[in-house]
Amino acid sequence: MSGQSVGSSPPPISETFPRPEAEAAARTRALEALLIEKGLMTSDLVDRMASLYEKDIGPHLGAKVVAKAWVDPAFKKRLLENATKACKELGISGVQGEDMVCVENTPKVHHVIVCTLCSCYPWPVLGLPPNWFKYPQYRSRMVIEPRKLLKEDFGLDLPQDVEVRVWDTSAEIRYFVMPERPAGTERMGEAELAKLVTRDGMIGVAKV
Amino acid sequence: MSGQSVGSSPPPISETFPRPEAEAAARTRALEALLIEKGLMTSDLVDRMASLYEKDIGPHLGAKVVAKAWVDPAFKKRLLENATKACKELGISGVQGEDMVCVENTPKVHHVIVCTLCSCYPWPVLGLPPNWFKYPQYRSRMVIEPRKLLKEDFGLDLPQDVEVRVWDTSAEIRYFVMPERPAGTERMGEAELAKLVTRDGMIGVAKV
Amino acid sequence: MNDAHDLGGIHGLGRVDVEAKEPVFHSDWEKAVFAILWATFGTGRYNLDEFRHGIERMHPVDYLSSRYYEHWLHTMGNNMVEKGFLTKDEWDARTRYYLSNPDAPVPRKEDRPGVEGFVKMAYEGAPTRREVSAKPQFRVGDRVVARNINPTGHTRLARYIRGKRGVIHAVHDAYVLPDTNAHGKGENPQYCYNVAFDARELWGDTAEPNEKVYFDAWESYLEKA
Amino acid sequence: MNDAHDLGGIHGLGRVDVEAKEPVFHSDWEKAVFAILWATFGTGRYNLDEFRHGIERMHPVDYLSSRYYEHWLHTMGNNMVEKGFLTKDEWDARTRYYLSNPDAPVPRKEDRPGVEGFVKMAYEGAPTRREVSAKPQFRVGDRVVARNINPTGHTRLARYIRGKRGVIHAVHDAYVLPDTNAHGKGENPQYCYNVAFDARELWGDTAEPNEKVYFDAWESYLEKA
Repeated sequence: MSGQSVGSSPPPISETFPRPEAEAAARTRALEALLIEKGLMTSDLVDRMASLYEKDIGPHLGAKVVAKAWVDPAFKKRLLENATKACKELGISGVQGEDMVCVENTPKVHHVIVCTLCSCYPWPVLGLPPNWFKYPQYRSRMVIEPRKLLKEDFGLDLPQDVEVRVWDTSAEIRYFVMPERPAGTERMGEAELAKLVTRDGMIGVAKV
Repeated sequence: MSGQSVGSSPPPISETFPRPEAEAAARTRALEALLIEKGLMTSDLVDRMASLYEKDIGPHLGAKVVAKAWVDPAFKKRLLENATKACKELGISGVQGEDMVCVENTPKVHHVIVCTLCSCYPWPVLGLPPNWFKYPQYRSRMVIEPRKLLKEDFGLDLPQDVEVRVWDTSAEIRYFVMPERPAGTERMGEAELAKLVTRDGMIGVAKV
Repeated sequence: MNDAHDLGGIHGLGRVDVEAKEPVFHSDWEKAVFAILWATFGTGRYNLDEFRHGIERMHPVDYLSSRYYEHWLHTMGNNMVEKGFLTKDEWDARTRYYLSNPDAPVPRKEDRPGVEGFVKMAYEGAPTRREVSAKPQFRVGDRVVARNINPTGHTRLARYIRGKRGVIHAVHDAYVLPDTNAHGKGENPQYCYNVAFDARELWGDTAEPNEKVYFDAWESYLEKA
Repeated sequence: MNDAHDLGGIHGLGRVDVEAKEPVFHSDWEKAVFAILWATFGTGRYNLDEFRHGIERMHPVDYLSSRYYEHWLHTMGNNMVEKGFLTKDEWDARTRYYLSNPDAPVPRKEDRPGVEGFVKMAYEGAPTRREVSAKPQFRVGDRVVARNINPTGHTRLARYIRGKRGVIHAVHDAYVLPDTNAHGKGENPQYCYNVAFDARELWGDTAEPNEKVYFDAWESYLEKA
């Protein structure tokens, strides 16, 4: 990690309250160095764990699950009954998804997930959450004005007769949304369908 | 105001989040200059109003009221019934004290005032509030752990059998505390007694 | 609005820091801020509730980290901008000018009689008490519950009081209603009540023993319990 | 604790800012922070609730203005200090060193099998689910009210839920209780319940129509309504 680029990670309120990123980088390197010296960590962990969540574990896994549920009614039933077990059938499991629940959008019910207290998120099916999911704006507003937030900030205007169900992930169960299968996809296969399923669709801030 | 000293006003969390005071000073001068140029303000207002609350209107007025109540039972009765009227008898009245209530400490009841929503304070009897009264630490804790706060931060350890009554000044009525008259002051006159009555005693964070 | 200004019951903000021999004003800019209040609020350019709401609209980080008179400066300037007396650009540009030229003078204008008018006001008060023809709906001793309201605009019903049960301790006069007055929706004066809340009602088992909180609430904040 | 991390229903924080094509990690230091989680939390140096509570103890200004992985960095470092694996002075001194010497290398040590052990953990999970002998106290359809608790320590009972009435939607397994586990007071596993709250119960007249919030609550957070 010598001569590393500091990169650029936008803080939640960058303009008015700039926090120097170099400070965060230095504190991180200091902690890393001390842990390595004390035999509490090894250097190769950094790239390996990053790569795991950059390449192997991400929303493409959730998309696979959803696509299978769209084409396989028996799997869909198992998924809605016990998402953890059903995902394991596809080899999908892990940390921050030890107990998962999948909730199904319908023409009359729209689900959306949030973690008002921190940043809980179903890693095995969605990977690591984007900053906006973890930042105060989303977390504060989703439980008190979900319709307004979805409309203004995500362009998703839900009719009043659609019930909105917000899942605040306050304990150790992790939720994800099965979006409605789009019209006109009747002839698509599982793999093709999976390409339609977005991370935002499985959070519930977008339709697919 | 040219060549003015910027002074030094401690922000609520000075160490970790320093906010440059020069910026506040420049924004103030900018606003003042624009208002003067637009005919919305005159320069001589600054020193006159500051002097009014530095010299003329301050806790010495509340002390006068309390001392009189200690020696004059009829006045005390009028004060507890209608503090605004009673204070007017002594020529004490004004902004942020249009309607005042005086609450009396006894051996069994201790009163203390706070404004959790902003900084409401009875200006005509206490003058302008100190920073700590207006800062988040006091405002957050006084309604949820008054005994702990009074003990730890003000050194006032109230016995459990003393009832604590916290007045959160949420509307337009302004409260102040009549402290208990200290023992051994039976022979003192009003003027001498007034010298014993402190601002903190009339807020309720100290005995006198 | 539910935000950082509504501090009752918040943890983790640290110890009270009492400044030894604190002066009434720490510096010239604090005096100037105080004077601007009289020149602007004192002449009715905006009202008390617009003033308070302007502070509440500060970002929590800004609100919790800035000096007290920075709050006033923020709301006074922004209210004067919103009322059309100056523009944000004017204010920003002049700020940059004074930052670059800290010794540049502020223009001087005098008006001794005008200034004494404000002194008179300081002693006479500027009440928001109003006469109303209606009778108060609650009486001393009535059991009430504070409504659970969560407006995005201004209110003086603190979060820690909402949904809590108390007893009417005193019936005050009627006062301008902040919730409408802050938003150009009229004064709508209502009776205010002092309500006594037991600390255990407010904080559950976490409450310290033998404590009450007395909170002033407008009539529409309350319902019969 | 009642503080800034408890964001449900807070106003005034602004619009959601979606970063276009956001990478999983923005920079090397974010990757390093992520790895440190596995090396420290993943080896049981501190537990999940100590991790979360460490973030909650950040000052609200710090919490609300810092980058996400700064939260992790803060709690991981402080937990390791509190558990005695390093000192605050060591950490601060080394930080100053890297600030002055941004190109200085971090020492290297490799342990491929050890690293693969963490990968295995990533796929296998680290459950806080526990077997308990007791039966769940509530059943689907039961009406409950969330208790009004205000601990200065860690809890997962959000403020906006306290005192509100809901209906048990699902009975989960038992899980380690955060309120004690964050403070070295044991795991005390309890059943968790998913509770459905009508938005009008949570927000009064301010609520949007036709909405429910589903909230997972440990058994001791709830009472029969």
